[in-house]
Amino acid sequence: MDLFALAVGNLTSPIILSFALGLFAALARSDLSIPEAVAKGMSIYLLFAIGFKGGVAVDEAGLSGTLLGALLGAVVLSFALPFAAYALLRVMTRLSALDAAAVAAHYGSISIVTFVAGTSVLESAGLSYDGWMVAVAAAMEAPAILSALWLVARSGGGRQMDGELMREILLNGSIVLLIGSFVIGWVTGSEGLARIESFIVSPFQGVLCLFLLDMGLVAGRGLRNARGVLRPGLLTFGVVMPLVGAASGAAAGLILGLGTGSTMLFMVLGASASYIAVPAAMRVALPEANPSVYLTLSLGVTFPFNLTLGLAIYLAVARFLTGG
Amino acid sequence: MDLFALAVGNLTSPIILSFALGLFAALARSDLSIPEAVAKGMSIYLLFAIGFKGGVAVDEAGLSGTLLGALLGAVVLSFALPFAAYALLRVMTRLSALDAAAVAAHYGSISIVTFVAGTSVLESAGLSYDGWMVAVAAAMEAPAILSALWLVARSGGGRQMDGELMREILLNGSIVLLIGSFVIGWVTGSEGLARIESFIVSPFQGVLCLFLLDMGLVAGRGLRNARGVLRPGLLTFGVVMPLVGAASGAAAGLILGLGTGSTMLFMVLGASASYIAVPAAMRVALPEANPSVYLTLSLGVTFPFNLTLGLAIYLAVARFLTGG
Amino acid sequence: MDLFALAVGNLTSPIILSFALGLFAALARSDLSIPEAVAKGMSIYLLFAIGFKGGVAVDEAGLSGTLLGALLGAVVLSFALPFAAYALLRVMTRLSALDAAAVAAHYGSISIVTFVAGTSVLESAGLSYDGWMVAVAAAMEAPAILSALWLVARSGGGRQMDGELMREILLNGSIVLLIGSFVIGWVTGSEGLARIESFIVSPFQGVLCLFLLDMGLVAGRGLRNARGVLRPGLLTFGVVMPLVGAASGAAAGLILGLGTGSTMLFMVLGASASYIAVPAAMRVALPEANPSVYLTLSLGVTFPFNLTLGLAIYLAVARFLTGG
Amino acid sequence: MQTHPAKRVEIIIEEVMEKRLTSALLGADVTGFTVLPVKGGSGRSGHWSRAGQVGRATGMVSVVCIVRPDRLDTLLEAAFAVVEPHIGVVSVTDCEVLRAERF
Amino acid sequence: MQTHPAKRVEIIIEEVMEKRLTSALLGADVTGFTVLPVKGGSGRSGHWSRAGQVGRATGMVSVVCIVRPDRLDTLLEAAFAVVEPHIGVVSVTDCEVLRAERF
Amino acid sequence: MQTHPAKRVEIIIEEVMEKRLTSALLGADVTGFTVLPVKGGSGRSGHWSRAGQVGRATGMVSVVCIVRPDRLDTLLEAAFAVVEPHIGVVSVTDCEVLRAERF
Ligand SMILES: Nc1ncnc2c1ncn2[C@@H]1O[C@H](COP(=O)(O)O)[C@@H](O)[C@H]1O
Ligand SMILES: Nc1ncnc2c1ncn2[C@@H]1O[C@H](COP(=O)(O)O)[C@@H](O)[C@H]1O
Ligand SMILES: Nc1ncnc2c1ncn2[C@@H]1O[C@H](COP(=O)(O)O)[C@@H](O)[C@H]1O
Ligand code: NA
Ligand code: NA
Ligand code: NA
Repeated sequence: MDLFALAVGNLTSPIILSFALGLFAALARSDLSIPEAVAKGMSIYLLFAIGFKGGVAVDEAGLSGTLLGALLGAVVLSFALPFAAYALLRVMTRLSALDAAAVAAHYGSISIVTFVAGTSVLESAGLSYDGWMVAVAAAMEAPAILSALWLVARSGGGRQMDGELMREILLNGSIVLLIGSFVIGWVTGSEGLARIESFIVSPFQGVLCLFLLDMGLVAGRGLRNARGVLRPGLLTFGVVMPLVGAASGAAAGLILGLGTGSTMLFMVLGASASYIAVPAAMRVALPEANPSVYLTLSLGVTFPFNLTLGLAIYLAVARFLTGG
Repeated sequence: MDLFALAVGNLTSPIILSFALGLFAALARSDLSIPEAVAKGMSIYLLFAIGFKGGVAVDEAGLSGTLLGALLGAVVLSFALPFAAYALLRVMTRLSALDAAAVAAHYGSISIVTFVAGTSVLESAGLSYDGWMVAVAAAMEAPAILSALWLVARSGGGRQMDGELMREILLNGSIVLLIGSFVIGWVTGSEGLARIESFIVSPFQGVLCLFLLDMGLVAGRGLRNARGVLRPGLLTFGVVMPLVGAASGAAAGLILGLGTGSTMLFMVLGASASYIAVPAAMRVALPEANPSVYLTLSLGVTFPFNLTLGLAIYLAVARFLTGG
Repeated sequence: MDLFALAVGNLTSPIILSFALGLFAALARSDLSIPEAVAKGMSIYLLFAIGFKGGVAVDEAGLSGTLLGALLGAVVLSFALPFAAYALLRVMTRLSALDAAAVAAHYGSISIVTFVAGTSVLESAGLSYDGWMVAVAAAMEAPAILSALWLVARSGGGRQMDGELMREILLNGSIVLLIGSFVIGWVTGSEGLARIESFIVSPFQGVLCLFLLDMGLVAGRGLRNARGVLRPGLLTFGVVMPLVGAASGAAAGLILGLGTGSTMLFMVLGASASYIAVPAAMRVALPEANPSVYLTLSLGVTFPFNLTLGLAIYLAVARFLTGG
Repeated sequence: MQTHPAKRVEIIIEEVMEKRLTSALLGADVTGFTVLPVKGGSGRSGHWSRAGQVGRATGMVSVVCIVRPDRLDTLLEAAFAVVEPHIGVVSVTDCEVLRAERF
Repeated sequence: MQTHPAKRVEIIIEEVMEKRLTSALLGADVTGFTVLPVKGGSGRSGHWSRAGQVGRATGMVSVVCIVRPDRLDTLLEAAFAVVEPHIGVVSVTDCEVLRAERF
Repeated sequence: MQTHPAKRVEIIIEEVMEKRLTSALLGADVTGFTVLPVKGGSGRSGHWSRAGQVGRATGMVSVVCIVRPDRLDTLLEAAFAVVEPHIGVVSVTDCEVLRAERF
């Protein structure tokens, strides 16, 4: 019953409860809302902090040979998962090929907040992870988009990937900030950390609470506006696909011989679905795909599932597999 | 001269001086201004922090039987104070029935920043208070609006209260966030607090300073634009009514047998006037009432009075009455 | 090689690297951006914190007679530097008299972020400085504008300085906030500081990092849009003029007999160029001057130069001159 | 390029009334509109600015709505019912649109 | 519905000039206007964006002003005096308004 | 005052397409335009609001562009090429401008 206790402990953490509060407020049509600029500010803070801390950890622990393998595994996973998602969607739902490909791109990519929540769970459990896992996360952001565009092109639709879009995807703000602060953390090391620790370490969990409050609000508003969209087939997909992704992440972790913490995070990356970078790319590249399908699924179904149950499951499985 | 020393000590706190700086800057027509999004972000932070800490305090101290009584007293007070305010206004000023009712609604409701400043004064004085006073504060936000609408309806004006407006008032952002974070704090207890303490406790006073700087700016701008409105009668009301409200709050505290801290906060709630929730409700329900009257009175007169002199008086009286 | 080590140490601080990251992201046309409201919020925080800490330092150390002399020196310097800048520009570049005067105003005034970065360097080096140097900084903001307008008037152009513009310049937000928080810090002293220390002291360096990230983004965008403007002559001016300003600042420091830290900061003030207050004043008073010249020069050339090399040089020179 | 006549309606209204207005529009089958933020303004009830405001009592928004000419009256009636007791400005301009089938 | 002819004047002007413009309008007895924020733009002096800006030197605002036709010239003269040496765009459109008594 | 006829084009388009649109405009030698932020809206693809959003997938912007009448077609063609497969509304209004030499 370890898993159960963990799930309950996780469910009653301030982080999850803040998300639930936001969800409740939006569904009850409260006018509670967080300004767009503040939400963006918090996301910049979280990306900077998680990247920086990852870099410092690498500076302290040194780079094991595993990093390159992990990056490679991440890219392969991000390329491959959309195919699994696409196949599942075509079987489980009646989405068009175009919509299915657009959704699939989200599941090959990742959600950095889910990753951050995963590191919180690890910390609570007293487990450590490799600092370079943030680089692995960054590496998984973009490849899935290419797979999705390929799937669309194959079925005769979509527009060609132009260089401009490619540049936009690879240099999108989240990737640049995450990698950039990772490098800064690595270069400045623990001395650098000491100077800004009381900014990026101490208040981190609190900012995460308010950010999740906001995500609950946005997800709740999305669910209200998209009631018609969420057929049972899609809902099921939104819960099954993360498990598939997590299983692939676990396989990658085992093959690479990662520790418990990093394996769990690899599962989280596999399981999570993008809700920032990929939707924006889809609006540009596949304008005919229905955004309320992919946004609702990613933010309204898979994100809450991962946050509430998924993380506990992935940790338990990672422990079991790695004997951690 | 205890009261005097307290007033001076209070007047030279960074919080009050920040408010004064904002007031000065606005009256001198400096272009200093805080972006709307940042101001809203700070208010969300303050509500979340004060609610959460209240909930944790309840978890630690347990719920005494007093809470229910206090909630009931709060609702009664919020319903009743608008009648006193309305009567005073009709006697002391030449406001129309409509404007008088709109102003009265503000004084039955509360200002959460004044409450927060009250808790700061208590902390400086080394006094504690019941954590559930934040729930009491939330309970006083809305009832006064109903009294005011009833007063208007009786004199033949106004619009009927529709279900939509009722929902808006009861689920307005401040109430939902305050109650929500109170519940989160209660559920997660001191373990939850430990995780986010360096976000919601340590920087609290500093954020309050910047927030009061902003309130000074907004109040100063309001005073400049509403010079014509503030006749002597209204000005006097803006200082007398808080004393009436504080007296009622003191009575409630004594009847319920509250301690010094909670009695003082009850006085603060009675004395303070809303400047967020009630004005918005008045724009919807009583569009013909003049907003510059009630906004200027609440934010430009009563708020500064409470902040500078009121809090010191209420603390002294609460100490005297409860022997604390 | 002390200077070299210092420069390298400075170059690999999180602060500088954050600026470099922003610069890189903008030049690579990443869509990374910090919302305007958040950037303004951070600048308000930095001004409030630096002013407050300066005031507390004065309360603790007492006011030496030097302050008045330093203020006087600051005003003289701010009046005088534009003439030097104007002469250099007319010799080194082909800017019109109008554009040259507009640029000159920026170099007589100051950049408060450069000042803040200077205090960081001092702290890292374990050196202290007089708290009232923030008042000296404030005193240097405005006089340079008058010199520039006089230069333009002499050459027959420009508009007359009206009272309204004068008021705007003297009461501009940065000056009011800096002086205001300085006074608050002075009045409340170390007792006041204790209450808000974990807001204005601990997270300061971290906020500075994100603010410099933003400045890098803005500077990079400016450089991209103003490629045509930056002729070699102008570029050289952007590096030479800070050295002239720093030399004047050093002279002022020596004449006034300031310590190493304050002398270094006086050099920083002389060397730095305004990018907030003066550009706005120039838009109003000299609308025909080309803003991309002065903005690019100040933010895109001189600011990075000061940040990366300048500060290290000024510290070394200040140490040498004062024997500190 | 081929364009088609349409009407551009701009409704400047209090932020607190935004949801009521858009519900009324949707209720009248006007499903296309765009809401722009407003920074400040001036009118018979004086000058105002959103700078530093936390409450919603003093803000306005601008709702822009492009409709086929024959839908104008329905729109104006729906809007008027909401705006009537409130402050707010309704203006209508003739315009031409691309892709008329969207309106 | 009954509408009345009016003029919609849109003045896109530098943020630093906003207060001067609105004072000039109020001075010319034009008391109704609404100020919209602007995110960015492009003109002869190049491209700009407010993203991440702290200073006010590069921003613009859009001032929308609906007036009775016979007040147009007063308004334009007041506006022109402010805009003249500065960058900025003034455009006038014919429109129809509800509740003419408000203008 | 002396005014000159011109066209006011308003293009409401997805934020993700903003840069592509303005590049197309600049490419067609339309160098003057102003971008306004948008708070929310509604259309055939439903209701949306920017409140609390971090991503850019759901936002729109409004690009206002004032041109000489003879430049209108070039502008519309450039804009249409970008807008065509995307959601977005293009409207054109007749207007009068001061200082025609600027356009
Ligand atoms: N003639 C007008 N043109 C543009 N906006 C106006 C006009 N009159 C009023 N407004 C806007 O509507 C708000 C309320 O107007 P009022 O009810 O006259 O105080 C003002 O603050 C402006 O934002
Ligand atoms: N033709 C135009 N249409 C719309 N806005 C314009 C136009 N021309 C200039 N602007 C705006 O005015 C600003 C300054 O223009 P300019 O003085 O030409 O650089 C630009 O950045 C735009 O925001
Ligand atoms: N008729 C209209 N008038 C004004 N804005 C519109 C109109 N139709 C659509 N929009 C805007 O364009 C967005 C997308 O429209 P749609 O493609 O119909 O969903 C909407 O959310 C609105 O912001
Ligand atoms: Na994934
Ligand atoms: Na009250
Ligand atoms: Na200088």
